[in-house]
Amino acid sequence: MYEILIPGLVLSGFALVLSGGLLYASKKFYVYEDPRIDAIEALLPAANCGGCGLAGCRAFAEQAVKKESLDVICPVADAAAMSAVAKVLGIEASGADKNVATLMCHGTHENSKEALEYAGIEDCWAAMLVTDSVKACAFSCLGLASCVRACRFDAMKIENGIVVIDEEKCTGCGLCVPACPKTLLHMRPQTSEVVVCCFNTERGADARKVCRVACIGCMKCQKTCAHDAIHVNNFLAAIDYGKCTNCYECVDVCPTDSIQIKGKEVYVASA
Amino acid sequence: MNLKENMIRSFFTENPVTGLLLGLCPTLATTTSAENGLGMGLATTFVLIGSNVVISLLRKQIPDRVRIPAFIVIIATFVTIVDMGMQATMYDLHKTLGLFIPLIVVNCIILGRAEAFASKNSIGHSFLDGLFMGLGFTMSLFILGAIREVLGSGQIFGYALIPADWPTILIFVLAPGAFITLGFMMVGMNKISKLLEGGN
Amino acid sequence: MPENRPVFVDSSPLGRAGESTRKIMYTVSLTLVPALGVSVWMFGFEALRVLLLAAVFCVGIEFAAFRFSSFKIDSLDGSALLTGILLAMNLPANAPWWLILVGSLVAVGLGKLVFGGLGQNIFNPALVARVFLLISFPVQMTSWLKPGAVDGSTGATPLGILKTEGAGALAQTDLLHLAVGQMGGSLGEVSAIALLLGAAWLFYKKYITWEIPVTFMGAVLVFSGIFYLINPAQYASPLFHLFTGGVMLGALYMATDMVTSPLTFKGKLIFGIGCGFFTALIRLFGAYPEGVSFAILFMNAFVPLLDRYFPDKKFGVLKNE
Amino acid sequence: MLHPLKTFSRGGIHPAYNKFSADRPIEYGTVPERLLIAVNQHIGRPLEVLVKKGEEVTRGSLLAKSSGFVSSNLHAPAAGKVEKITRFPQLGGQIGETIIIKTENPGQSLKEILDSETPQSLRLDALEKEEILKKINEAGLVGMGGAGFPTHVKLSPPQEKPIDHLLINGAECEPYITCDHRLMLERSAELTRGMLILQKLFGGVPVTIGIEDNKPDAVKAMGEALAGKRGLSVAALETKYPQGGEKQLIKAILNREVPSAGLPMDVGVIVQNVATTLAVYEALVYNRPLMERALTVSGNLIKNPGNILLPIGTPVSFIMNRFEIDAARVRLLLSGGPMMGRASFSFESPLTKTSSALLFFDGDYVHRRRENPCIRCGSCIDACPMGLPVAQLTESIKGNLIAAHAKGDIMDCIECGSCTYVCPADRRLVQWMRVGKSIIRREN
Repeated sequence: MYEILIPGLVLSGFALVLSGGLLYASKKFYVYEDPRIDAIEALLPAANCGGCGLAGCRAFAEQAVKKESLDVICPVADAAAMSAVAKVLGIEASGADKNVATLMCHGTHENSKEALEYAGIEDCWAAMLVTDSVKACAFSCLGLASCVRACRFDAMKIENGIVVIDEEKCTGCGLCVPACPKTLLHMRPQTSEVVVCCFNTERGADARKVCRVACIGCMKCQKTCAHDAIHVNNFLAAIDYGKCTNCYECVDVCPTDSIQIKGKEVYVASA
Repeated sequence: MNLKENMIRSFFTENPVTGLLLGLCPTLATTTSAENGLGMGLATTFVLIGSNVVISLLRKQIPDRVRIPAFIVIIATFVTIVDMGMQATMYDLHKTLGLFIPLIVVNCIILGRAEAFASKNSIGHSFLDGLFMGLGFTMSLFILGAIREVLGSGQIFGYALIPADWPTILIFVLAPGAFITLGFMMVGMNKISKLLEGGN
Repeated sequence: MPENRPVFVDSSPLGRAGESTRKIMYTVSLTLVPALGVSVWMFGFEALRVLLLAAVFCVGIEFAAFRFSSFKIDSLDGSALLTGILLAMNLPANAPWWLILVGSLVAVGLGKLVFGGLGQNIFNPALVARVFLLISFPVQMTSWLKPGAVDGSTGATPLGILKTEGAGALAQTDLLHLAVGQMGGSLGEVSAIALLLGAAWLFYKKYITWEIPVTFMGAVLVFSGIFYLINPAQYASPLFHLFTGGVMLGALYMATDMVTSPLTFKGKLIFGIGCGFFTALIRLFGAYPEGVSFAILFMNAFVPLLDRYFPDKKFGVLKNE
Repeated sequence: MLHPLKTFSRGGIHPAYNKFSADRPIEYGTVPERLLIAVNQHIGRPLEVLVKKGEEVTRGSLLAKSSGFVSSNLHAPAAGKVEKITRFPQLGGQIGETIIIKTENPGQSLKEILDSETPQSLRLDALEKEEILKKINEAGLVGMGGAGFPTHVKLSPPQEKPIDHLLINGAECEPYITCDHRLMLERSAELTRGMLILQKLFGGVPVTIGIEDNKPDAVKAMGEALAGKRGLSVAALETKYPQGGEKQLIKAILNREVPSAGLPMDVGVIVQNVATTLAVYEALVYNRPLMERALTVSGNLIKNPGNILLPIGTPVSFIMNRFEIDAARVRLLLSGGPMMGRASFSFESPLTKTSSALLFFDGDYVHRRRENPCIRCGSCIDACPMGLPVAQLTESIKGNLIAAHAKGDIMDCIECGSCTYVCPADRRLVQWMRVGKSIIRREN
């Protein structure tokens, strides 16, 4: 009986003394921490595997809060968990004001023929070092996937020569925007469905020559719009997403189909 | 989380050995035969279930800041029970596993599940988590041990599979063999996990 | 714009020197022919059988791996053939077929493909296989055919004799015989002269540079020489160490393997010295009679570090900076 | 030669030189129907266009004005009328603002024009330093070897960087190109005077012209022309690419190493191209802005390769007519040499101040093999004249993991292309280095 009683008592005594020490330490060394760190840590897999390159899940959460961004992602957690983390950070505005990346080009292989035989490195920036104009249109999406590699959420892919964005997966982080050497990507509110899919500022005839769906600056959309939401500058239409009401009038009048409706359903139908 | 998903997770995608790479010390050291692997796995399973249940039971009482010492005390208790129990009932196996039984105390997988699961979930769920994680661990150790035993000594559970004068691949009962086999097991498990995820 | 356009765009330079991976691999393979010839002369048909089996197995395994997986790499770039030949050179002439098959699987599969194929492997594939086999099948890997023996009788290598019976038993061995290749051993270990002959062509083609072979052999000579000077009765002479076992093969063909050797000048020197030092260490004090393969594999592991911490001098960077 | 030829210490390659046009004298070209003058032909601040559509211009009138110190004027090479100002494909593959001039006297020979211009007497000892620089600036001179850096900027080093040696770059190490070779042969006297002007600019420092020894006639001609001129000398260099790289040339002739991330002026040296030196002479003696340049027309498609003097802004198609090149067979048009030149995608692209050669190739020359795995053979590192660990650097660029300490190394790359040239695995090493440089520039 004593065999178990004595270690028990000794341990209890230790527990009392040491817990006093812990109590003292917790008061003395108390540091305020952003509550979001705990919130994020709770969302992480708690495997503390170090796969992100940081010392465990806590360190990951701390860095994410400190930088207010997700430039490192957890390779273990799934996309849902990561977007939950993004939500805690306030990077991804949920629901109505969610921004999504949008490509201002529809120069697919059929629309803008590839004029040159580019045999260089598969990277948009590398191609830009060689020539401004791999496709017939010098403004077109090159389809060499620099933005796809910049996307941390697997929301982009190259299809038929241009990048296609999965707006469900897109968290609106904006990392892809500076990755495009042609500055063809911008962020738009997901609720705003009408997009000018062109970036060609050449004169209408020249633009039409190089791409079937180029904006030719015909002004029809500007005249049609009842909400003053679309303007043509430099032979290129631009939509003010603040004013656009998704009435689709401009989409109907556009002679080259360069104004398109974006959103998942429409894309699947046209693909 | 339903039972089936939980099982798939513990056995394949988040298998302690091949998915999370936790508890590699006993994994590599004790799997020279199928029997050793099985014994080690089951001992760990028992500790895992016990500690998961108790920690889940006390999760509201244990203050967050001192949870680690508390967990360790609970885990150490169960390890001592297993150690004594095995010594009493399976003396031979206990002798071959040796130091690795007491070392279960510091096995990452146990503290890992306590931290990641039991301290946040109900008793029932924690019990199942402990059970499945433990069985996943056991499965990995058993497969690893079996492969190494077959290739390295031409036996399974001590029964000879090939004639005695045939050569066996000695390296598999040595430490490098454990790493090589584990590597290939991870390839296989990842493939299965991918298939299962795709199937869902 | 006119119809005709220069449609090809790429960044310069547009020309190429005309080297290719394939050319390098086949050239290295060809330079091994003299050494193989000596082996066939010594061990007869058995040597040819080992060589053919190893080459066919290695190429076949790599071909199959590419055929049935998503790897998109040229399976006939010659690297598998070279691995096969080097593996054969590391096997005894009486190696059974299944030993060669296991060795090929380990060399190509474990030594190369699991790392991601050509260029990604850390360790020399042929040596990985040799060490794997040596540890797994010590009996089969250390029964050597006697040179010139038609009856298939086996004997020990000079190094084996040295390990078991001491330096005194070597009194009658003639260095010239060792250099030509009249001794027991694996296919590629026998003839130092034939190996040097083949390597001369590689030096000429600049596929290998002097740093690693010279420092490797130099280190073996120096370290075994120190002990020979201390006690010639117990330790064999440095030249004996140089001409026996795998030092020549290792220094000229294994340690200089492009993929698994350092890229920088200082890195190569340290790599070579390390290989030589560990070879001598294992031979003199280790449990195994031969240490070349262990030494090279050991140093292989340091290659990334050597490359990183002993970079070449850059243009415009002063020494004291 | 008794003593070994001078060269740089490490790296370098020996490509096939293919200097087919080495024995062809420089022809005088004619004025084409239209001149397409790219507005920005230099490195530095963009120019301010002075002319409008429909405006009449004469030879030498200012088309665009420099907008800052690091910038360079642009002049009309022939009289005519501005047809339009538009975006147009350039020889470098880029699309840029271009002034299109419909010329007054198409077909007029350049020889006729140049002969009509009379030299003014120039007394070297009476010239002021500022006056020389001002004239060079006004003439719109840029480095004509390919970089296009404004010459007056290069010739105005800051006070704390004293210059004690001038080098004239006559190495011409790029395959195919022979225009500088011909200039050194045919105009060695004028080149010598150009060198004297530059020497005067820096208070009589020694001036050395470095020439690769695959041009023995040029070495001889320059040696004769420079004989008796104090401080002027010729250095024969080993034929090795990239001997004409600024840093390599300095190392070869003076055995000085330009520090990493530094400029030649950090070791007290300024390097000028042969053509630029001649342009300096013309700017001072003829008051002539940079309006025409000599270039080599060659390639594997051309039956009679040659060297020709043409007004800047001449479209490629005009040259193709003159050299009877079948447009249908041309797959690759290179501006500059095959090692560092740039591919262009339009036959209408115009010559610029920096176009030292136009090379026409068919499909056979085009290299299309894909990248194979690196076998760590180290050829790239051995070939790199800058001693960079090319294989590792490109891997880190590919993985988008450029370590902080590697950035300096990547920026030190001179883009000579030796690494790609020697790579047995067909890896596009220098191309990746360029990508890495662009990434680093973007980050800064």
